[in-house]
Amino acid sequence: MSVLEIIDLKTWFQTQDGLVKAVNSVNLRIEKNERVGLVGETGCGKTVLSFSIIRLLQPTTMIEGKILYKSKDILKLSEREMQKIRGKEIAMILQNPTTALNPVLKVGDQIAEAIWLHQGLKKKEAKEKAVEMLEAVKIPLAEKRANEYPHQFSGGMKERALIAIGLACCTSLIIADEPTRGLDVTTKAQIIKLMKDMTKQRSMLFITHDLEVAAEICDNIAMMYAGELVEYAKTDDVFKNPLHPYTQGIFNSLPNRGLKPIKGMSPSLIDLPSGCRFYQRCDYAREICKNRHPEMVEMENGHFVRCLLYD
Amino acid sequence: MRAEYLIKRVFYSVLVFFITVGITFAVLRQIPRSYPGLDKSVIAQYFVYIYNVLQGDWGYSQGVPVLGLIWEKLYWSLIILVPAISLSLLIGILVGAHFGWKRGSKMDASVLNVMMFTRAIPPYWWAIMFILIFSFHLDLFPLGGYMSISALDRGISYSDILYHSALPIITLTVYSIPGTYYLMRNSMLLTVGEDYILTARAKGLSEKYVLFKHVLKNAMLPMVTMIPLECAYLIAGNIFIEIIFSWPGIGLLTFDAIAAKDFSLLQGIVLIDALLIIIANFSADLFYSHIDPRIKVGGGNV
Amino acid sequence: MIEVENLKKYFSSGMLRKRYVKAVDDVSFHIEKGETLGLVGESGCGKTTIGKAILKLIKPTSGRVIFDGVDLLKLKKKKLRRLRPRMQMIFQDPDSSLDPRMKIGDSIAEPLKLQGDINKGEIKGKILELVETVGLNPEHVNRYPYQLSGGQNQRVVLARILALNPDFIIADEPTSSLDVSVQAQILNMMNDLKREIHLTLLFISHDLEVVRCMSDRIAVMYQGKIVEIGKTEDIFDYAKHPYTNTLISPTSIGDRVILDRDMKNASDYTLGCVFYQRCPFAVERCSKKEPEMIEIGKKHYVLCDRVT
Amino acid sequence: MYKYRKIGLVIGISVLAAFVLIAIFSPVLAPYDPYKITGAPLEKPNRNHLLGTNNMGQDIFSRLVCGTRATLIVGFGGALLMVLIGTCVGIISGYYGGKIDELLTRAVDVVMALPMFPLLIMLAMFLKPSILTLIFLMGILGWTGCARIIRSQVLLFSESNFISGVKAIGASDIYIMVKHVFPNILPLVLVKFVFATQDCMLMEVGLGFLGLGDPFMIDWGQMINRAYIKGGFALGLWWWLLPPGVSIAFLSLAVASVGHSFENEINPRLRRMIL
Repeated sequence: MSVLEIIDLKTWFQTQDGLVKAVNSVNLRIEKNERVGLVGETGCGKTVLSFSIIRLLQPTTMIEGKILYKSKDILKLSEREMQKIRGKEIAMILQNPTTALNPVLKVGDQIAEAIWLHQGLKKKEAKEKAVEMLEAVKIPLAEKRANEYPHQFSGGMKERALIAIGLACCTSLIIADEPTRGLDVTTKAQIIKLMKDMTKQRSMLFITHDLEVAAEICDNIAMMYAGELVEYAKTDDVFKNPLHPYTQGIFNSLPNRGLKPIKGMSPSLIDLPSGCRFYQRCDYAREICKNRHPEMVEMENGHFVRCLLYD
Repeated sequence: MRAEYLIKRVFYSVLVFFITVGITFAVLRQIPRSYPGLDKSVIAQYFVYIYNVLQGDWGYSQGVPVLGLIWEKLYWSLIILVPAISLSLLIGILVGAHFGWKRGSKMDASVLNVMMFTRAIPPYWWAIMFILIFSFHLDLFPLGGYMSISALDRGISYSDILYHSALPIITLTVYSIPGTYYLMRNSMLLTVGEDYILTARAKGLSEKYVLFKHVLKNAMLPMVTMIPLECAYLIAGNIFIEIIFSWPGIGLLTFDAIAAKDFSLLQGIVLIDALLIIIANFSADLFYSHIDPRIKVGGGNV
Repeated sequence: MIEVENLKKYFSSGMLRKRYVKAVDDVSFHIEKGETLGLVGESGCGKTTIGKAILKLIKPTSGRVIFDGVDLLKLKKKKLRRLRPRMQMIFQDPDSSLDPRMKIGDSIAEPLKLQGDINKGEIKGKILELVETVGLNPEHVNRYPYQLSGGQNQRVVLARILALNPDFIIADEPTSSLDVSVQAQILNMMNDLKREIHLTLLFISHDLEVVRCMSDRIAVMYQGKIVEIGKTEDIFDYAKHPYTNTLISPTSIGDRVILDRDMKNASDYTLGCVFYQRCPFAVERCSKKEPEMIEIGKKHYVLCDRVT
Repeated sequence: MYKYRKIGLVIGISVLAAFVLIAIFSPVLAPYDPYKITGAPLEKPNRNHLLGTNNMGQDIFSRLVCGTRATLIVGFGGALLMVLIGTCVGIISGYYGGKIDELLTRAVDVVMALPMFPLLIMLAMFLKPSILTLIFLMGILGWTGCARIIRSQVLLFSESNFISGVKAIGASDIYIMVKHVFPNILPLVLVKFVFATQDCMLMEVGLGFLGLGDPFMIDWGQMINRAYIKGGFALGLWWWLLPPGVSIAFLSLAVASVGHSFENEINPRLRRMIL
């Protein structure tokens, strides 16, 4: 049984500039103990997708489709039922550790809170568990650190504390939203290692803009572009044989792989082109790509791509 | 860290006091025969003046020591001020917090307008209107003063004073609620948008818990910096309200001092108001240094 | 072209008990004309401070910055202002590098207007020329920065800088907030420009791979000090300082050593090597004596006592 | 809610404009000399005296119209001076930072904690009340709030790169402050100005009420005071008491609604998709 199954999800919301079609007909399945990397550039809708799953969007947002968590459609749950799922069943690790921790509460208490709430422990036991969590994310002197405030932590340690909050309740699904963004090279390497170790027996949706980071941690990779998935495959397949021109372009523009850029820029989610969304930037674009919107097709076993080249 | 912060604040308070004293001194010097020691140099005079002020010798108003006069009136003013400050803080913060949390609702918009209206009307006008409505037409409260004529026979009773003070307190409260409300609401709007609130929600905490444990404490922090302005605002408002209600406090005393052009009395009033603001500020600082861990425990990475 | 000698910048904080942070601590290097020096380090190591201190956008505590034979730090304000157009800086966040209330065209024209007698027609022509050089459309001229993407804004910044024909440019993480596909566009453009107009460049970044693409020589910085400096190939192939090695292969270092750093402030070090806390090869003497810069190859220097 | 604010802005500006016109043309609009006794004392509103007469037989409508001037001049003048000082201090403090900023911030903290209104009373009395004195005193005592907010705003982008960028192309500090910093905070300055106007108007009428208005001008505060002291409302003489009070309330409300619409304009609530 898959832990999470997203079926034909659409998330749109209204802004002053117009209707933002952030997520368009996304289908994605995460099996038990599987780690999926969702990779895309700024403004491709990956963060909106993650917040759709945990349902922390403005009430005015339009969400269509199904999000089945253990076969239960969580889009149909009431807010109260959803609160029982958040943190207990599905946990989220937010980006930007400097602002994601409450400055006036002790770090230990911020971890203990979730444990106390979901596991029915006494406050003191929850706090002890929180200290264990801090130890688990390799924060030295955890007992002392648990009684400190976020401003006393360095950036890397705040990120660790955030991970501890996310993992505190042995959730079945973790959504991590760019946990390595803005970290230093060495700290980043440690956080990646930590995430990898801590999520060995868990399911995770790992969101990042960095293909190499995703490769370190994830079993499968989903590439997202302009609000839709364009390629989905095992990590190795994506690296050895990227099919979509966008994925290829991303690889080629890495500094250590030739620094060959993709021309132009991503389309705005307000004004999406009618044909292939990558049409204007694609080196292989043909006339047909301009008007026909490609569907996701399975090329090899478990390697999906959305491109008319493979039609 | 906390000690350092508080020492700094005490230093400010002392500075504020000396500057106020400096201004009153500069004014008093120009008024002939208002205080002794004119034969000495200006600086010497200033120090004599400060010495006198610290000693409690605040000059004389028509033969009566100013400090004694003010001390007596202060008591009456505090009967109005203390409940009004507490009530307006309480109501302003509660209402502001509530609508900051439920922002964008119809009720929020109407309350915002009511507050704008309330703040736009001058305090004496509120006082006159309240007397007109509640005392004159509805006959619920006395027209003014601090006790009934019957008290001359039966002696002063607390309930009588309470009865007389109710309307002035209500007026001052109504007048000063919008200030706290605005600030609290704005502060809530900013706090609610913070990432850590999202973290809290993602933990599955209930909305109520998020509000009480995560939002409110943070939203309260910026309130502290506004205390001096609110205080000055209340003291100004109180002058008018005491005049309209003939309440025998500092405000009414101010009015009399203006009418009599009594500068030494005005000087005393300015000094006592400065002290009131300093005390209020310092209590706010104490509170602040207690709730903000960045000051409480200090340290951290640079 | 540019020579930096013993540059120091300390920040102090606290009123009663002064605390100092040595953001830049006794740094020396030089850049030849037409050369690109890459400056690599983690956030908070002082690399941005160096950039700003060289241009005197912040006042250094001490040291000398010699540009074309003139010591910048001794210059009077007026003379400095006349010299400034020759040295320019590109910043990390392109969206905040432009005045949000100024149209793109006006932003590009501003340096021209400030720098001399040039009439309106000439300015217009020059703007269009510059806009084309950096690969923007003429129609962008009448837009505001918020209407453009990060990558486009960084192009505008570049156009504005090129308007001055500078001799020396400091690029402070110019692409770290951009997506990889756009990053490649900007970096390529900068490389082209370097060739075409013989720019001298100080390229600051946390990303070793990016620096590798851009630089002739690389300086590695750690907590306010340059710990290794050498030719790009030498740094990648024969890195000697343990810190450089952790940057090149960050996964090679264990958990314990790095965590220790988190608990120490830069200001806590008084004696000894800055890297002592994290160094896997540290011995006792490293904590007692400050290491000296030693030459270990052609133009290759290392700040470590244990390298032989 | 957005549309709603727009209506507020239109109404506010119209009312304000009406008051300004009344103030400018008050000699023409007032049917009588406001100082002359033109009727019997305490006449009820009638054909000759639109709002009746006061206890001395002066025409209340004429006095009301002529009193508009003092309030508007002090309101705008005081606000202008407050915002001028506040903006200069705020920009200099936020732009230069460092020691200058520390010094100015402390000065702001100290001035803010002074008992403003009592000092205003004492100094106004001491310097002999007049329109100019009032404007001057309000300006030098009331600029702190403005300075503080503008400083924090300037601080936000004086660290931002574009200021460094302009410095690097050789622009002088004054050029940057005038050409780049000021235009960016102008909307905020405007909002502050509108609210300062409201405060100054209320203060002017308040001081008038306390007998500290310009003795050579008619002011609403003094009218309220007189009507109140002479038992205006105890005797049910509503036409004497009501007009000046209602006028200042109206004016202050109009200014406030303009201010709130401006504020809304510059601070559109961030439309975030995530809660």
